[in-house]
Amino acid sequence: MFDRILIANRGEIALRVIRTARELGMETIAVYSDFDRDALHTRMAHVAVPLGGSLPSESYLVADKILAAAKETGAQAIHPGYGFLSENAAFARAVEDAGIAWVGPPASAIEVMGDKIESRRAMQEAGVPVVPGIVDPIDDAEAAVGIAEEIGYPIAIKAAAGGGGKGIRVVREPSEMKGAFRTASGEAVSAFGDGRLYMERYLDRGRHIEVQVMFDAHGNGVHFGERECSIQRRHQKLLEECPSVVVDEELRQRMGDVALRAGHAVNYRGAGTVEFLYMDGEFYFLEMNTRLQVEHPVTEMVTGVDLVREQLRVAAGEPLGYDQDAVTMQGHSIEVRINAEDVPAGFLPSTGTVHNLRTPGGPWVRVDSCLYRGLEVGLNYDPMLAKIIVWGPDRGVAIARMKRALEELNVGGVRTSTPAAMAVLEEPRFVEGDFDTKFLESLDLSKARGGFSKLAAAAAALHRRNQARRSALSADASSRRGWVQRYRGSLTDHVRRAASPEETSR
Amino acid sequence: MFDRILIANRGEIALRVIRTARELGMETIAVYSDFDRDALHTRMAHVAVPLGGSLPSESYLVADKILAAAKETGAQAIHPGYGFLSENAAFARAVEDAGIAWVGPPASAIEVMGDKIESRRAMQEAGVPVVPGIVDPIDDAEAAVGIAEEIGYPIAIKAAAGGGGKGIRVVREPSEMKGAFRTASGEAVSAFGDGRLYMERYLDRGRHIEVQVMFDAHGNGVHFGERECSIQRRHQKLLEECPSVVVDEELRQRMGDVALRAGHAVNYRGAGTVEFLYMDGEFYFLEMNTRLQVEHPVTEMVTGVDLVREQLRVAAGEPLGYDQDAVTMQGHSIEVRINAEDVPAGFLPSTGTVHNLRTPGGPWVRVDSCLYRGLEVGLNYDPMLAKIIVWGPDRGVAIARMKRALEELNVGGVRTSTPAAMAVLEEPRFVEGDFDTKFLESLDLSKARGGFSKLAAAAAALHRRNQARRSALSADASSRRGWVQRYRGSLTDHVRRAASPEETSR
Amino acid sequence: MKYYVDVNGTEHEVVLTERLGELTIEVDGEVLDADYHEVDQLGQAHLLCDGKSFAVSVEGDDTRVAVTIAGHVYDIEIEDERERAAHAAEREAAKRGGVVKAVMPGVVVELLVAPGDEVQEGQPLLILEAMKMQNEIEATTDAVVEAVHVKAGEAVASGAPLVTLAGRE
Amino acid sequence: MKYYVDVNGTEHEVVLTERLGELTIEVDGEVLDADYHEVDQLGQAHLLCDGKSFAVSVEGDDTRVAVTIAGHVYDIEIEDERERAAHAAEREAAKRGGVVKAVMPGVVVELLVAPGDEVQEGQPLLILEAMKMQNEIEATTDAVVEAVHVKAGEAVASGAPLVTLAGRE
Repeated sequence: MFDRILIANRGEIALRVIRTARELGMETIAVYSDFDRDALHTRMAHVAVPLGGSLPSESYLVADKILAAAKETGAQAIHPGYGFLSENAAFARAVEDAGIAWVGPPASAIEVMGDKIESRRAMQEAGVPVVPGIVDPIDDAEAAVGIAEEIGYPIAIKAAAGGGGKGIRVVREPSEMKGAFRTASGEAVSAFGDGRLYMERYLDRGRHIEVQVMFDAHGNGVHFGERECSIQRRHQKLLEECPSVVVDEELRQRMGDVALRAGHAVNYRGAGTVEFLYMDGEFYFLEMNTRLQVEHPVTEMVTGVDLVREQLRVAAGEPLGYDQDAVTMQGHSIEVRINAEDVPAGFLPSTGTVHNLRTPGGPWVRVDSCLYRGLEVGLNYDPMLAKIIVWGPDRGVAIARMKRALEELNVGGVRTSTPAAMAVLEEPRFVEGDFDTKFLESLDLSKARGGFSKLAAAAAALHRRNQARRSALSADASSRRGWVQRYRGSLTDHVRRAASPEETSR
Repeated sequence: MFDRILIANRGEIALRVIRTARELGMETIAVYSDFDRDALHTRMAHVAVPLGGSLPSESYLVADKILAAAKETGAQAIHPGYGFLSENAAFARAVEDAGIAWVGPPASAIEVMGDKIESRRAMQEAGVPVVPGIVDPIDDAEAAVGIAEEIGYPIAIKAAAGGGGKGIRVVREPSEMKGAFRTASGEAVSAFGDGRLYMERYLDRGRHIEVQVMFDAHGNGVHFGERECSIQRRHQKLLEECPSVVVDEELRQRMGDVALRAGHAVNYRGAGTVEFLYMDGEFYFLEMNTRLQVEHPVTEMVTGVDLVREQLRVAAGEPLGYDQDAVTMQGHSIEVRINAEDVPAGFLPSTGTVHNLRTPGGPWVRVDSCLYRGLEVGLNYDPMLAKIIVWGPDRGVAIARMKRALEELNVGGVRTSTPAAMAVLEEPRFVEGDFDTKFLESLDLSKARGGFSKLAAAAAALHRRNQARRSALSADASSRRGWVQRYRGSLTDHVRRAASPEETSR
Repeated sequence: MKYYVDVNGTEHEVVLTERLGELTIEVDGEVLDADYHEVDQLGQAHLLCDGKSFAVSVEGDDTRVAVTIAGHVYDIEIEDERERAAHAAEREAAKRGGVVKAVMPGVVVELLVAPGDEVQEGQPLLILEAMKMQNEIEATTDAVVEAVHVKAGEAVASGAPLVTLAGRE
Repeated sequence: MKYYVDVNGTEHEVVLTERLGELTIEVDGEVLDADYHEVDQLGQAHLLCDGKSFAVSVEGDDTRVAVTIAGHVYDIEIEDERERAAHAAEREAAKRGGVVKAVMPGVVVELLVAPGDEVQEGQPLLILEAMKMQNEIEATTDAVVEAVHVKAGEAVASGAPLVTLAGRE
């Protein structure tokens, strides 16, 4: 195995990788932007290399800086986490060319799967079911209207280079095509530098179910069952589960076999996720994410397998050493993403300084977080601050445990997506397992719930009174107060997300 | 099941019980002393009833106050946690007489097991192997010398009403008898109001292994395997594991059967722990703890069973609903207790205010803690502040994970037992599994390890410089500084713990 | 002291009266038996109300506060009587057109209107990219574009004026 | 500025020199390429030293500091040159007998000596109960008991004088 690895990422995932690497006795090398001088991943690594800059484009996205840091520190491997350079085939190739192990699939597999058009072709050839549609890039909005007639509305326009819900638009009638084409294409160019779009049938009320796979460098592969990821909003996942209520052992085997076939078709190595759209007992390939997913912990809790450890092992050339029969699933796990978002204001990004932090604990609660008191939450990076993961012997216990954990969580100084997750967990349809990818958007999240309105009013008045007394006692203006940057009432009415993409891909 | 339960305890165990009860949809009622107005258990319950007072004897030990709180709030059950009134038979009886369910064994079982002399008798009759010795109370030190000749040195003098390592002394030669008798008897009177002492052979280099059992009210009982609790100092446990490296499946079955026999012999109900001394393949009954143990989480992590949930279920009269075959063990779990103690100063109690807190997280790390920023750690209560629990697929991973977790932990403002646990985890004999109850005391813990002495010196100097600059900039004397109450050098040389008891019983 | 407390759009009147060291708390005319205790002055507080225990978190300044209770966040605007009178006048003025401001920092991707354009309520004025997402900024009312304060490609800070609208009578 | 830093009994000399805004850190004559950054002013700090990253925690006052690095706690006494001279004299005086003080709050369970008794180093003077454990407080040196300041059953605060010993020459 490796002695030293570099983690080319930030936030909770950098810390996640550092943790397993430390447990394996490896020296860990963090890279950090100026903004992340105090970040937990910077502090918790053995070695930290400054990249300079504050924007991703000045730091975590600059392949040359990361490669230079790896060479300078003698890193034997680079783990890219998710996002940033994790699905950049050129970077993967450059890493391997530099004689450094790439903790990820071969560059060729990234390339095929990263291009939605090519991957649909490859999957069709390998006998993997795909969503009905066309695989060729569309020239312009006019051509799109023509093709849409053939496929039938609703239609999804997607960026060939897409991912993360960007560059995706749903079109329900011809009149919407022009605007959708423009914004999708613009977003695709801006996000991926590649404006090619393709089209497929938009399957409206499906479930998003994905299968975790792992391949070694010797042609062996196993899957670790599925994850249910239908609780999403504008195609950003909020809550994930393992297993899915609609997947029984027989379906699990079928989906797993297809997922392994997809991986073998591109000579996959390492951890990957094959995303399916599930509807009425049928499932269709959406895309393969050629890296670790945000939601990998739910699979870990249910299978007992440390996926980062497996990633590092197979990247070092070790054989998996076990087969599908060795993979067992026990109980149920749920993850909730804690994003810096103002839910009642329509999930607007929330920024501020974390003044106040109470993290949940106790039995079967796992916290993967980059939060610390003093963290400044800005707009330069992904809004995901933490993930709360619970395990229970069954889904009912897991749901109750997650509610309990979220009640314990408190992130003061910035708004989080917690209230949205609470609303989901309390919804009878969710508890019954009766939901699809439209479920979250169907909830009215504009009002706070809980019924503590009067108490909150009293607390606010008492807080104000105490503050007034304190400032009367001490004229110390330097005592900073917790403050949440908010956009309320009329201010937010006139902001609407232009994006309306199809799937998430984190 | 119950709708409302009262938790007659404080600290992490009160919070532990509250968590499961919340998950079960129960309303939780906390009781709190004046000192605990801000405690997490006070805050996290649905209802909090003040008991007044600051000392245990004014609050958590006052049966009448607790009963009154339960009646006033309509509690249907009382969970006593561990310590305080948890093994008080009179209280258990008073609770049931008041028509409130007692989350614990019948008072009669507490009585038999609480008296070391009676329990030895009962166990001998039930065919449970006990440590060689006598069961009758000793009159005085002179009589003790005579009896010791028969049993053979070393001898353990123990309080009949003992527990928690109090009222226990080891005597290696007749000349030590008088002093040991005096202090053991004094401690027994002061701690339990009962000075009766008995004697048994002191088995010097054994391992402390205990078996978790659970009985319902219908005569059904199962065991959840063993816990290895040999890492203790002056008979206070520091680190516990499940399973034990010396217990194989065959021995586990034998010990489990004996533990169930012990429980059946006293018509046990609820959760209990049968403690054994293990030596050279043989095991001897030490005592039965008639309540939940501090270290129950390691069993939970390995069996997947929430023991508090099971306690509440059987207290409500539900049958267990499964048999021994349904209990399976997966992987390995370790717990470390985070006590407010100054390790290099000989584990002296450490007091102070927690200014600064960083708790570990990530995969398979569980934190059961009553710590919060601002917590004042005094001498009125138990010094245990938190428990860090990890799970791994095998013991090696669990050890590595615990080291990683402890490196992440930081409790600023008070000293903790963390460095002692780190030293244990790094000791090759521990890693090989070759240790007994004397292991921890054999380590030299007087010096900090880690080899960061120069860096620490630099950090201290830089800290002082920054402080000086800040106070030059602001004359605000109210800015409080972190401070650790310490006893160093010659100050501590002249303090020695008078206690030298035999087993822990938490 | 009387406070007008707007909690997520619903107004409550809170009256705090201190007499002989005893604090009385009245919400909407009802007396609460409450004990409010700040744990760490960073925002963690504990509210005991009729014996019920609430681990609350309170952050904010004098006028805007966020209170978190059991995972639910309440957005609160709080005014005393003097402030209430002052704010009422401001609100009236804001209803007629005015300046559309950036509610978050971002980059202007595209301008969709020019000075002199007539716009309808809800019509997109420009696209602002923030958090890697493109956001359409819409007209707050039927209006005429009086001025456009930004250029495509320009980075704007939170609160920066984007477009000035003149209300159409 | 020069500091004498005692880390768990081992002394290090730390010299901090600031020139033209550049801070040089020298430990025992060796220059460290270090960057020290306080995260929250509550004690969390980050030390980068020759590229190595250390999430340290530092708590204490001007003279006594506890530094935690990767789970290891270092007890530190820190003096500048002026303080060093002053402390040297104090230490010399403390070696001869003196007052035995309570190192923790507790209750005196039993007195084992009386004024006039000759005691040997390590001999128990009294039993102090604290944290529910009984602690023997021992003589710091061969001495004669000059005074006993407490009674059995008495609660004592941390730092309270217990027994005064007069060194035997």
